[in-house]
Amino acid sequence: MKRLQIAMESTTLANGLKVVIAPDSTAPVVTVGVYYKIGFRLEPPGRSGFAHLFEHMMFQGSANVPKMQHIKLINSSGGVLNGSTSYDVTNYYQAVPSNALERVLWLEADRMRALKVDDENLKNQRDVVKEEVRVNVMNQPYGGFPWLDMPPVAFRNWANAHNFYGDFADLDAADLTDVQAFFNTYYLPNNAVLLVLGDVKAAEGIVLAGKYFEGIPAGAAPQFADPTEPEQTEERHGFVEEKFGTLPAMAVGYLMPKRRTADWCAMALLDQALHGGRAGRLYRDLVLEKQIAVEADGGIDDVFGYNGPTQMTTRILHKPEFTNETALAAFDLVIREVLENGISADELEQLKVKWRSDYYATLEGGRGGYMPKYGLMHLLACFTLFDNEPQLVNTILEGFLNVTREEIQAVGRKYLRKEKRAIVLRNPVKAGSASGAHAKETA
Amino acid sequence: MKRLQIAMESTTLANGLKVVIAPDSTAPVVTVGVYYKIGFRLEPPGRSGFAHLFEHMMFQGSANVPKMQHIKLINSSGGVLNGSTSYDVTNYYQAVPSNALERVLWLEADRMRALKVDDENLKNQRDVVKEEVRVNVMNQPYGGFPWLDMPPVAFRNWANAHNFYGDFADLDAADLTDVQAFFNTYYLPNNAVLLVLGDVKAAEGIVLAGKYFEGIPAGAAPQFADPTEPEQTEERHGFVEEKFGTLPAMAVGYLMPKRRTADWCAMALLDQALHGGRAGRLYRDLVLEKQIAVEADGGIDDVFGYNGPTQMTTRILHKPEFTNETALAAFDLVIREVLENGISADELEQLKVKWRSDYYATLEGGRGGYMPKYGLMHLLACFTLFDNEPQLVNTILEGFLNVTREEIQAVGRKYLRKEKRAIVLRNPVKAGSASGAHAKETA
Amino acid sequence: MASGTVEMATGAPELAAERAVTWPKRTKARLSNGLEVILAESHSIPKFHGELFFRSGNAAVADRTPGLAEMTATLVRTGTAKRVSRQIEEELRRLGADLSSNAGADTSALSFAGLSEFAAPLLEMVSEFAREAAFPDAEFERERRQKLEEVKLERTQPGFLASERLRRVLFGAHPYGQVSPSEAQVAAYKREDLQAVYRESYTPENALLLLVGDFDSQEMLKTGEKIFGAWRGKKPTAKTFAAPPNPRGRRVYLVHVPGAVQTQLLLGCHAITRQHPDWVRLGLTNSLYGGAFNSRLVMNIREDKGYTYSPRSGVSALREHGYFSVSAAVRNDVVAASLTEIFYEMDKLRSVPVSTAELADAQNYLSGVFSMGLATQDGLLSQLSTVALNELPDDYLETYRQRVRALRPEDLLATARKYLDSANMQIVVVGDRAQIEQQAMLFGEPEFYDVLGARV
Amino acid sequence: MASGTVEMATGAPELAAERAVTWPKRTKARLSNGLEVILAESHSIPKFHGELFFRSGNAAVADRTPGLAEMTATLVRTGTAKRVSRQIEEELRRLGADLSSNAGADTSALSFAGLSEFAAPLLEMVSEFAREAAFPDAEFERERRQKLEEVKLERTQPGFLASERLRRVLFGAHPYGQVSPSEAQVAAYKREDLQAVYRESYTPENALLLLVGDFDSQEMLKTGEKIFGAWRGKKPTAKTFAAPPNPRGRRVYLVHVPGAVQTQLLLGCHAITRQHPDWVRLGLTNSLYGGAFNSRLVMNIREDKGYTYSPRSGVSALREHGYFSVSAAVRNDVVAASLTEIFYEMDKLRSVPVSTAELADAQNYLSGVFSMGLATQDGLLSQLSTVALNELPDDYLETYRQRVRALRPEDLLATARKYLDSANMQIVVVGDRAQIEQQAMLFGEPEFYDVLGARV
Repeated sequence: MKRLQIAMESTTLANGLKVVIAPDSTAPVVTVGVYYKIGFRLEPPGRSGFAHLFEHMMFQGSANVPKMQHIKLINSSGGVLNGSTSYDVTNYYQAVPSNALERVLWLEADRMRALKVDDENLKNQRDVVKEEVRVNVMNQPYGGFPWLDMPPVAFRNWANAHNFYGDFADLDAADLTDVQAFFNTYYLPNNAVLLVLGDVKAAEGIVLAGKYFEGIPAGAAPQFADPTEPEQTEERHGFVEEKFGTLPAMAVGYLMPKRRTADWCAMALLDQALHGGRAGRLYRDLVLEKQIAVEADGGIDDVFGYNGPTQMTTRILHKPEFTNETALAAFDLVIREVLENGISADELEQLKVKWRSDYYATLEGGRGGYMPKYGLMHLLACFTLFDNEPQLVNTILEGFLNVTREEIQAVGRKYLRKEKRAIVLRNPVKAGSASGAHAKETA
Repeated sequence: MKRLQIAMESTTLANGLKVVIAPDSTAPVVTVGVYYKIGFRLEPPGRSGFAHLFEHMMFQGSANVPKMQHIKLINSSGGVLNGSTSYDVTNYYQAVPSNALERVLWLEADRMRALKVDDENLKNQRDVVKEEVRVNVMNQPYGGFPWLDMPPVAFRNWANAHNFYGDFADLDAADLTDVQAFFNTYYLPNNAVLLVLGDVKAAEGIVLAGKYFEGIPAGAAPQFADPTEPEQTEERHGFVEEKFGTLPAMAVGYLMPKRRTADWCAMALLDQALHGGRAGRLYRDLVLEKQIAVEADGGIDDVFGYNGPTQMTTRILHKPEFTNETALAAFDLVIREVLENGISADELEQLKVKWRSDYYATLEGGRGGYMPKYGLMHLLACFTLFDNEPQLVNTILEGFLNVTREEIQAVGRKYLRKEKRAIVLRNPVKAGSASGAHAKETA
Repeated sequence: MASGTVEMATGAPELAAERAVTWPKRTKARLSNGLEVILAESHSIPKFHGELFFRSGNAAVADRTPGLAEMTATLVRTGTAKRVSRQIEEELRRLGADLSSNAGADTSALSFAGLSEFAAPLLEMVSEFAREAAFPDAEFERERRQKLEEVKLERTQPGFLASERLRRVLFGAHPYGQVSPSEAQVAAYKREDLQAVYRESYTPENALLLLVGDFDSQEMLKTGEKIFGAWRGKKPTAKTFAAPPNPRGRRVYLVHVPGAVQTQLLLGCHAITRQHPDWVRLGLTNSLYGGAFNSRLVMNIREDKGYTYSPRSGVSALREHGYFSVSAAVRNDVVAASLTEIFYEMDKLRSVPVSTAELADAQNYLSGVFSMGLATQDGLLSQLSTVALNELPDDYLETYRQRVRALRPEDLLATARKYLDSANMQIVVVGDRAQIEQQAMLFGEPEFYDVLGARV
Repeated sequence: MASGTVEMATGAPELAAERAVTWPKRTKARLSNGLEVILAESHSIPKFHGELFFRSGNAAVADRTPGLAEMTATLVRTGTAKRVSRQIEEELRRLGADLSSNAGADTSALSFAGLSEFAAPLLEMVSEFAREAAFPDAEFERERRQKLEEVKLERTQPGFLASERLRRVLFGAHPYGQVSPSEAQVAAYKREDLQAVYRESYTPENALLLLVGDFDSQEMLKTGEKIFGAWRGKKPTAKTFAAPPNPRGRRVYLVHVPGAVQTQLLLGCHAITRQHPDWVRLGLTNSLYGGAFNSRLVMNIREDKGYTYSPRSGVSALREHGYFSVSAAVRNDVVAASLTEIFYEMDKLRSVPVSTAELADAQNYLSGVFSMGLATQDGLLSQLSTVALNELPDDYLETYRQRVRALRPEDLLATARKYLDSANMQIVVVGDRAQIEQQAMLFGEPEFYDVLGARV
């Protein structure tokens, strides 16, 4: 069995900025990322969607980089860039020909040091974000399902339960004071990690990181709100109207163990047993064999990168001739089968090979090939920010490959329980019924 | 005989800025002008066209008024504006509803205090000026004839003889240093007059002038180059090619007496005898009677506003079946008739009535009615800058109304002499001949 | 990409309270012979300005030959039953007067100004031109030859060539379609034809006398009755014309001027007459588009890009039809660039409602310059003649500002969509074909013309 | 009016010297049975990626029914002579492999990736799908029903509705004109038809095997010969199709989606195939226009105006034809405003040569992202397949950057004029008719469609 070993070097600058360099000269391309340990889970109350809106603002100008120039400088270097917001981190990244490395570091440092944005930028990006929400959620069949529909049903703590894309009223209420305060609180070198991957020498990367970033002053360590959920003791239910699609949809989410606990690796493999493509039990049973569902997918979102209450979520679109109850009963049967009989040694072996293969793919690429080493960057960032241990990228696989059949059955029985799950139904609007789709819990 | 009396008040601020207020509440409109005593006659050598280009720059931004905002603030007040460059003065003016008076004064003061322009503005206005030259001169039949064609033939001092619109090479050579130097040298309160005419109280006008302008520091009195011409002792000739028109054209210019000398009033009336419309002798003879010419017009340009060597110029477009010589001979006959026989008492009386009538029209309007009191503004400005005597506007008419037949004949004999004139022929390009029209003197 | 921010001036004083605009009272009367008279007093200078209009111009007699009314007007002041040309010109000078006579498409007019003290004798002369023009043979012959030179000369002017072509494109065989006679047409003018036009058109029932200036209206009315009262004549029969074409789709008409160092652009489409209820809103829309120095088009292609010195848009209203047009004389290498911006600014006005701030600025502008007509006698005369000739309501001047200010962004959006007809603009391009043909073709199927107006 | 100035960043480090871009050597071979094989080594991870292409897609069998090749590809992995569906899926998982099978207009393909250590068994499975697919009755029936739901579902997606309409408008009755089968067409699919397509198209002479990854090429070539060598089959006869329409003039096609809270814009016109000599310059022109984040369109309607999140332009090359298109999902009230800017940016690129600085930026961008294909196995696979399927020159990858950098502003001006066919763009607008009809009509004569694709 050939094993991939990622070369890397890491350090922490005097201002607390963590730095990870992962050299690889295969191609004259370097990927640079900065991760901040703040995601939409912890955005300010009354400011739903703010973390994501703020992410947009990070492209709108900094001390020496006027609006539009960050994008221009990266594109005109032959590179691509983007940023994204998730539950617990926000990242900014670019892949460029390696001769642009210093330029990229300078750009990232400039905006880590100071934003320079105005009301017009804010209004503009608020408009852009609204169109983003419309194109991805409000004007799409099953838009935002279930990732936006599930949290308000599943969770009780606002941190986990609110609309992460943002209510439009909350987006409109955000002002420059909020932007500056958010920046001052979370966008600190001591709350971030810089990653440089690809065509760079390790020592050179460390030196350049110091050159561009060490002058940025540290700030007070951010106080993070507690995202802990109260103990869930009953199955929760939500209903959402589907405005465009014609198939009934259903999502079932089970609360996950904490990341890097003993149960975590086993749950990840069990997730693959259930959701692993056409060989996964749910697709095989609901789509291929019983032919109740048209789609059945899902799983644990970002298994290495979450840092708070999270679910493993199954998403099912089923044929209209079956009721939600029939679909759910079929789903329950699949779950019960695992809990009762566990999985075979052969199945476990398959899962481990596939897991390893997928892990390698993640390390090489990610984000559809236009952003080399995105996956490696993400793992290194999460292992650094949450575990202070970037080397985990080379060792963490072992834990998954050592999972036993017994452990899988045990975590199944422990976590896949009705009182630990939430179900959201998203059924097509009937003719004549009022529109206006919002997730509400009824029980 | 009803006589028009212009009410006015004038003062000089501590910084040397002269101020003239001419109140008239007929309409709720106020005309505000600022005249600087610098025209294209005295623009820097090697910078032909600079005074006019500079005039454009005065709309391109000042300390508190970014590019485009002067125009916007005037138009959006309900007003109109413009500026113009002539031989000896450059003016900036606006007519606005009188409720915008303070705004206009603030704008004029801001740009008198400090220009704020950049290379891009300069390049932009250079392009605009080139199109102005093309639309008015290079792409028009008889464009710039004779006002641009005559000076290089008639004069020997570069101040009077150069291309006032500017050679394109000279325009291209002008840089921001030139702009700033020109501004510093000539655009001083002690080299300017502020005029406020129309719906304003005299006392209020004086107070507001002080409020907005007295803080602008005076500068060293500009040293003006000497525009004196060497004595002209022979008829001068020039030839220019006409690229588009099909009629031969001819201009004849005679050197004028100095302004406000004894001969000046008589020459002005003689000019009217010759060029006064369809009743003028040249039109009547050449166009109506002999029918040699299609157009015959001209005269003294800006009789109240010149301050250096100037001509009375006749412009003739004649039918192709007549030679230049025939046309010139007919012209000479008209001149000889005046010199030999003078003008009748009846003709002189007509000229004086018409002069008075025209003078009133000038005081009321000018510039085609969209700019009330432009004419009055111009006279007050010139009488202030050149004579330090704005009240002349109410008294100067007398001098013209007192001219005698004898004086007219005498000035004719003194000034309308071949050795004091210059002739420019602008004949259509013959088929096959090279293009490229430039005035050149041959004798 | 230009950033969307516009720098604003800092510290400019706010506007003070507006002073009321009071238009002078007009005295309207009809003389015993049917002549309509409108008087307004303005005592700013001891002069007066006047116009005697006839409601027939070149269009009314275009079925005979183009430009006939204009030629008639030219001759009217060259000789009367009482005076020859030289006497006329000297007499006018003796009265301190200016006088011109001319004809447009819809009207013929005698325009004059003079000293108040000589008002009566000047009006006498005007009356003489209106009633007793003699059309002397020699004068006719000279003016005909003069006109021949003029129609040759105008073909060397890019502006003329552009408007000649646009009018032909928009109005075709309608009399409005030919702005000037050809040489052959001028050569064929006959004195008798002018006299016939004069007899038909120069009648009190067909006329309107407008006087503005330093006089007492009641006295002036009496003087008018005395001078014009005995004049007699019927209104000529009205002509009707077939509707002009309404060209669909953009087309390019390139008038080739060899050696032109600049290109004259003129774009146009059909619009409305002054009487149309949309007139005011179209005026405001136009002033936002390209009708003011501060307008979008001027700020764009002059102040921002330096393509041209003199871009402008306007609405031309003739009696029966109107058209919207955009003009600019541009550098040869930015013909396509300029057209792109011209259409862009049009499309933007058709797509995005103006901000209330920009609207207020434009409203201020339009009502401000409108009121400037108060300040001079000829400005006032021009306003009064617009109202009278277009038969606008009596309170037109008094209510204009209010109607301008009542307009909302959505009114302008609708107006731009209706009249700034981007997709159907006819594009006239006058310049050196070799330098501009490729650029012009980007905007529509081209037709080519020479300076004589012939398609090549 | 936006001022023409753009603020620049101050102090950004200059680019260092470029590192050479070295594309890996490719091993090209033809197996004894005619199968073309292209291999390239890439040792970044212990995996490999591959595609087995067949040079026949839905177009080749569109005369039978739309989507037939796609349905055939779907069935190919559901059962073979040796294995049923469940065995197949488990076996793939056992090899750590991903595999998909699908068909576009011009090709059918099996795409796969797996661990290098299991390369041979994965290729065995690929070979089994290519040679021994069994088309089990039950699987066919399920997939047919599944497809029925899918074609219903896609009609609720604005993006699908837009591209369906544009393709119909640009290609009419040509097979490229229908992007997806109707419900009735799916309902009428027959297992025998799929088998016929399989027999004709899935042959070694019609195929191309591409492999990129962590292997030794010579060893892999031997493995390939061993696994695929005995496979036999002829190239199917080529089909020809009548030329598609080339619509002239702008027209608007409004697909009414009741209640849509956003409007999907999609504009397009005919362009070129990958083989056309203008391909590179059109690519560069497109990246300046709307093909990059830093492009003019994105900077304009996203970063400057905030009309949209995701504007984009692109050139889509099919085997026989290509088209240029622009898309953006915009706020309902800025449909007209967005179209105005879309056309303006197009017209500007057609009118004004780009500056050398902007050109250099775009050249850097295009050559930079092109070279990024080096960094991952699937990126490299994608570049190689583009070259091979389009029969581009062998040195295409190596010379691409040089060809991009050789282009001059005048090349881009000419290219924009030729292909960014502003006057003939077809405009598809998908949204709520009541909210957008007036705006859309400003840009052309409208036709209306419902979500089923029927004209209403």
